Amino acid sequence: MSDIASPAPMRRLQLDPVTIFGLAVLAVLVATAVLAPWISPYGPTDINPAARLQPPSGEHWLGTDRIGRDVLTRALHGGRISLTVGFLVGIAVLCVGVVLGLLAGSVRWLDGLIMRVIDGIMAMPAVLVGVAMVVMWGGGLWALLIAIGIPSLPDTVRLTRSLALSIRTEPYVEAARMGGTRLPMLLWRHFIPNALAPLIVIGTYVGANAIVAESLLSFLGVGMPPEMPSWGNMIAEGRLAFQIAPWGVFVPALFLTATVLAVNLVGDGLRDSTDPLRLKSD
Amino acid sequence: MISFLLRRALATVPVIAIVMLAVFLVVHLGGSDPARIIAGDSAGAAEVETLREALGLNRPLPIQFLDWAGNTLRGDLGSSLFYGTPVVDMISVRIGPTIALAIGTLLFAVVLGVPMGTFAAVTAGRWPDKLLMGVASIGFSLPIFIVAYTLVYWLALVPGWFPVQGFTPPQTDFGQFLRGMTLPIITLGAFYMSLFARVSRAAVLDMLKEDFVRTARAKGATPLRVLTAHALRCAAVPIITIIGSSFAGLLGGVVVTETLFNIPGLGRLVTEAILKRDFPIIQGVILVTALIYIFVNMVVDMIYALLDPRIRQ
Amino acid sequence: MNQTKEPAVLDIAGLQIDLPIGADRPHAVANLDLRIRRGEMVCLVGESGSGKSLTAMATMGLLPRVLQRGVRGTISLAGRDLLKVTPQQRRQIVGREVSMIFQEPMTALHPVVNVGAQIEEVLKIHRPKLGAGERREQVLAALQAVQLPSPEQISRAYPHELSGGQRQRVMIAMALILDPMLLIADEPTTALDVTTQAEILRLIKDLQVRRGTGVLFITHDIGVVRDIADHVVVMQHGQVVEQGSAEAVLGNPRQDYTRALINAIPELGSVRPEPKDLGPVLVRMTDLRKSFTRRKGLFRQERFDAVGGVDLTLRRGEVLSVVGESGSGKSTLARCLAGLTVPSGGQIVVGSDVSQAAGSRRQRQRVQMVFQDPNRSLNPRRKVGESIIEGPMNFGASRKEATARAAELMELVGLRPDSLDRFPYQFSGGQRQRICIARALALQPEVLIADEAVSALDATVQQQVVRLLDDIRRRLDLSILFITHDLRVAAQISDTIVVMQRGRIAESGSVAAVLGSPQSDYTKRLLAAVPGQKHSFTEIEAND
Amino acid sequence: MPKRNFFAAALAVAFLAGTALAGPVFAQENVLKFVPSSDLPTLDPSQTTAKITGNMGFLVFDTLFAMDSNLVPHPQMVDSYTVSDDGLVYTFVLRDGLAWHDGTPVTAEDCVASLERFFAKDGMGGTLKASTESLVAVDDKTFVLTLNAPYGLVLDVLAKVDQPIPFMYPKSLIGDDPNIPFTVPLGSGPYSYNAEESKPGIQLVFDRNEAYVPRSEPQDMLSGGKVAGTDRIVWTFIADRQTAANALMAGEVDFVEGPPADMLPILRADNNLEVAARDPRGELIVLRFNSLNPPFDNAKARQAFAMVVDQQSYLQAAVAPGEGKECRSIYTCDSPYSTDIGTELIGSGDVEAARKLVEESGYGGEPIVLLQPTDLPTVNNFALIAAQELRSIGFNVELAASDWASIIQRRAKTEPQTEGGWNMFITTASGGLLDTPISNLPGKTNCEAAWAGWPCDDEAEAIKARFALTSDPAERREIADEFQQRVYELMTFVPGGQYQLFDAWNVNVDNVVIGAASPLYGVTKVAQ
Repeated sequence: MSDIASPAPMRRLQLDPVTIFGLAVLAVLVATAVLAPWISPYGPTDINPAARLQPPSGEHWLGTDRIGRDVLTRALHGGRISLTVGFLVGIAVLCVGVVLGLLAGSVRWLDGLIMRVIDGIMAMPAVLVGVAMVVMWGGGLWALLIAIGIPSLPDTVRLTRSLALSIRTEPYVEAARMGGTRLPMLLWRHFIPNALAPLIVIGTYVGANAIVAESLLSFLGVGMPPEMPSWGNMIAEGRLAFQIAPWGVFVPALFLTATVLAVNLVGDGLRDSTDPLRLKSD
Repeated sequence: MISFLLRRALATVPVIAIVMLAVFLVVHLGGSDPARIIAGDSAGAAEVETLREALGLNRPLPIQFLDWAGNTLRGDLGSSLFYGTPVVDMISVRIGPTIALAIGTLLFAVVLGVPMGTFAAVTAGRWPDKLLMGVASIGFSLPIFIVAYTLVYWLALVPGWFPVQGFTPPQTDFGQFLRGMTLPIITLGAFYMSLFARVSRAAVLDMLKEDFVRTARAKGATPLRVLTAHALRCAAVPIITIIGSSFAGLLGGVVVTETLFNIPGLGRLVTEAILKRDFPIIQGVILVTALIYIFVNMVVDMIYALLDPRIRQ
Repeated sequence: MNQTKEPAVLDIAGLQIDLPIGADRPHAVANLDLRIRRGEMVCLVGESGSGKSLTAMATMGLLPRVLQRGVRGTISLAGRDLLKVTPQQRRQIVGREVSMIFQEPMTALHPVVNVGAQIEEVLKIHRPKLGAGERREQVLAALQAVQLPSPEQISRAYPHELSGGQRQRVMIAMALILDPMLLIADEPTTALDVTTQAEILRLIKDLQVRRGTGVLFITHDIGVVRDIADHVVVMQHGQVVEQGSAEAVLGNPRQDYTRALINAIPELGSVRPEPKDLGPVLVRMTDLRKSFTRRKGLFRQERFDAVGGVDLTLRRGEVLSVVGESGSGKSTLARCLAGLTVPSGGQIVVGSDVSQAAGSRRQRQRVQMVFQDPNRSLNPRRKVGESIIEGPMNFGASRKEATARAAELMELVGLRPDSLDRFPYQFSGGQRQRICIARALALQPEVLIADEAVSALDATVQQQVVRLLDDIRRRLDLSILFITHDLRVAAQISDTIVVMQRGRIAESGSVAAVLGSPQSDYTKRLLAAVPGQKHSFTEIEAND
Repeated sequence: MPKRNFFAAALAVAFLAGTALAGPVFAQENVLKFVPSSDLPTLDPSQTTAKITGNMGFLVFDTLFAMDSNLVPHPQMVDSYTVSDDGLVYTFVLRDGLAWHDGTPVTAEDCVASLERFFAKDGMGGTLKASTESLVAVDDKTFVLTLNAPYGLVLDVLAKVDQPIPFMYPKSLIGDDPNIPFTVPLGSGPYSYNAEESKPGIQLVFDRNEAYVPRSEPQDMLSGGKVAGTDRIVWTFIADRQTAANALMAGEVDFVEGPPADMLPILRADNNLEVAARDPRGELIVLRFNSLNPPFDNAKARQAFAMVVDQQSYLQAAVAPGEGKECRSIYTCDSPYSTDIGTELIGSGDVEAARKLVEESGYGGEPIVLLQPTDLPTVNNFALIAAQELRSIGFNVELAASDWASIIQRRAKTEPQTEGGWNMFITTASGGLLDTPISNLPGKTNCEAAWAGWPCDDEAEAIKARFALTSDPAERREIADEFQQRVYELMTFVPGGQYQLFDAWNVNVDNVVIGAASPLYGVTKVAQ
């Protein structure tokens, strides 16, 4: 029995400076991505073979790439793609993962099936299967999102399932069951609000991973359509001229690193301040 | 204990079946046609058709699957459509460098990451913790190719300390093997080191809050003893878990490293096979990788059972 | 006992422990003076948050880092100030000259090391020159000393293979193996069943007397104090409110707080005077069974009967207590009635309507439940009002009706109606339990199940909630199924007591009958084990 | 603790097991480490048009005749041959000392079987086959080719330098079905394939064939004596071109075929390296229409695009400034038939006129699919430029990006673009695929039998037929001009300029052949 007064369970979100820094970086990145069409000096797909591989200059602040496109412009537009990929995959994986996790956690005969499939997904090397899917299935945005999203499913499904199993035995859920609340409402009123914090945290990690995975697949030549200025595409193309035009690689890499770092920092901060592990107590 | 192991082994059967089906579907559902690629740029439709028939690609899919699955169970993964070589032989040639890279990376990451995380946990909230976790956060977020380029340029190409590419088998020249593996291992290991550091920190921090750690301190144990004999002993379970599950990521994640450093491993084999639609290789490598993962995680479970008497029951 | 001549083993003077800024009060402990002499048992008693555990932790040097900085005063162990020694010196003292046992022996023992090795570790730390064989002998001797059967076997066992009582004995063996001059026991019996508690208390008392160890015994249970204390220190909100010899404090308390603590735990003798007129039978359980299976070996499964054939009736307006130790099946029984668990066999009929199967929605409304842990009984993310009106709205009430009813209920349970707009964390444990009662009542049930509903509360609060339940029963003509492990609480409220043991009813009858003239051995043992009845320790005092 | 030892031991075992299976052990002296530009699609040269397999073939296999640097055929395996006066009967006698790498002698039977296989798999072989009455072995060393009509190019075909090349295989290796590839190349050439140490996709190892008897004449491109320059040639496949270039600069390999164009300035600046184009004929950028599907089924739409093609843009995207050259001929510029006839429209730059033509073609703004290969960085850039040019004259372009293998598959589809078909793709073609009206791949207009894009035009086919029948150089020249004129009226493709593919090698490597074919067997390496 602890003598220290137990802290309130609904502490206000107290974020440490590192998390706030991460949020600020993310905010800047989102803002530049949203405003890219208006603030960037050139069009993201405007080619100019005569002005290829130019070093940073007054005309091209961060230089040009192998076909004369403005690196700064493309990096800014790249944010639109990478952040969208991260966000879409994060949301999609969260939705599908939560549904599967809830099914596994509440329907006994489905549990075995779903968890074996999840084990199977975990066993398969994500990058290789991702490349195979995109190439074999003819590429395209959807194949890419699926290839990135599926390997992220297991973590979400497992987390949701374990949360469902633990929340299910919480007295307040049993009280609601005794009060005649049916399963859908039970999930909506009691499960979702209490599992939301850890789920959002895992969602940020899924999103960060998706951004990295997109760049990896693009690097391997099977990512976004190459005309699109995703950071992965920029790095993949820039590496061909890495030693004479390193800006073509380092600029998108810097954006990519900053984004992933910021998302991870925010995720860490949220995790520490909501502490999913201590869901049961308080 | 034996019953625990048997149960654990039996549980992998449905997983393997699911993996086999999934691999086959990924490869065949896209409607790719390796025959056309083998035939070359200016081949005509008739030539492609005869080739397709010769390769057995015009049979119905379920038949092809049963055929493949049956042969696989007998240990025959078929032959490469392009090289004609048995896939098993190709994998056995390629698996060495990949395993060497994966194990080297794990060793590197564990040897650096776990102490890093433990030290951060012990100094939680103070500057060593913040410094180490800052390094880990960056290592966690850096794209692998940036690490590779930077290392190759500044440690290999310019000063010539390390070879820029290639793989020397250890039995040929162990020193050269180590020199050649250093950069790839650091490249791939930076991420895993950060991951293990983060997981170790969290695990040790959790364990330091446990009652039995307080008991140890009440016995008058030194902080080092509290940390090693008590906290780490229990934190080992989550740490080993993440090491085990990292293995799948590693076997897949070696692709980029293998490509950049020209290491003839499984990752490169399969990406090249994908670009050529060499179905048997793709199926074989992904299946073998999954089997290794399943096996490693079985071993991990056995280590749990050794570490934790509660699981043995 | 000659108190003045014995030198002080522990002398705490002017101890103050600051709380971090932002806590509900500036000091966790303030101005604490406390002396323990050789061979003296000092009980530090107080409710949760009184600062008693922190005092122990400060003595052991186990305070969290944030609190360690704000410690002032002196804590002298045989003349040495423990707050001034270096960490190395402290490590030589703790475990050897002062040692400690904790509340929850399961978590306090290392889960993956066998207990022999854990005891041995004390020797390795403090007697490094001892050979392995000698260490082994001493460990076995220590296990023998705490009256564990077959010490050889126990020493090789892991904590999870032992019972709660055995684990606590292992902890005691570990604490006493080097014969420390001071033993600190922090609620060592709270997590144990009542019969085990009695055995452990007897063991500690016995060892203390025999070895002349000074003991600082921390507890919230005045009954335990009554059983073992030589000297009593009462704490409230970090301050000592009263201290003195056991006879003086317990026999003639000077402070209201002390009195309240003592009065909160009734003597078992004070059972309800007259039985009431009871209504018709409302609940009838016939041959109720619930078994669980667990995997054993590769394909074998083992069946285990949690409830093995129970017949029971509950009348309108009756309060029926089901008592028993952990694992007796009392909670499973309650959950079957509540419809939270599907029975494996037998029948439960609520009211006269046999067609309503147990667990049906309709029946659920007639049977409601209050749970044990007030912290987990309310959804932390919803306002308490929402939690209360959820049930009625499920059964068709409009939000407005339900809210009006909720406001009435809040008054009924002694809370302000405007509390409905608050979140659970804004309430104390006792208040939350009142809210849970209001939530249960919102569905206008006929049967209320209270599953250990007061065991997590402090004694004074416990008493208030029990009174509230009794009051509500009277006003609403409810039947209450009261599940508890504490005979003293059962005695306060019940009309009828059912004693359960290993899934079966050992004895049942009116309170007066069961408590006054118990028939079964098990009931007798339970009664004997209830702390606070001096007679159970007479033999030891005779030895003294 | 035993548990820890167990774990360590398990790791060690896994490590050793993993590494023991890997890699070759080869001697350090006089080994040429060669990095080819890509992996080989197959080790059977008869199965593919891939040039790289042909290069491998030059090491392991021998040919009956071989071209010198002026593309004049000379006997190679053949010791002597006679042609009957009517030009219909060719009698070939093999020279002495020819033996397969397994030691068995090369027989006339083997050569007949090899030629049959070649006839079945090669286009030019096919035309020769069509003129062939019989092909029979007379004795171990002699075989006779009897034609049913005069054919001017018999020796040129037998000395063909572009794939599929008529290499000689042992009859036992190739079997009866020309479509079944062999997997272990066993030839009679100056180097033998080391199946033991070769690992598909990783490296190919070729050992000097000690038993090989070179001709006495000096080497002139493919003709003359084939003298092995080094003890061993190791082809190492490095998928990442940047890594390959780095390896060359670090001295880890001797010779890199096709390093990334962007790295040429750095490689040139390195005093230890030599950078040159081994095949001076160069590559022509081919912008190819699908003549079946709208809008490019209409010549006006094709011509409109030709008007806005700016060759400079393509060249800048492919190579460093000044390295490529504009070339509007359907034959490689520098090759004998190269001409400017009929090229007025190409790159005229008249956007207005082009827009008007698009309008006249009846194009209604539907999306057109341009195939974009993501794994070929240079062609990838060409696609971007073409897209921009197409858009500038009002085409609604959809870039369909995928790896090259996928493009080859999609390219075979004749369906409309809305059903998985396509409208345009870009590739590069070199010498042999272009040099004459007969070999010219994008100029084929025989409908379904034509190259992907399937243009249909009897007139062009007729012109080509006349070319095959004459052997008079002046007349051929004239017909070649006429052919180009017709092809550009049809505009079956647009040339995007011509550039060279560079190779880079260490200065200690010598005797690198510059020419239409660049065999590696004569390359020597000075030990440093």
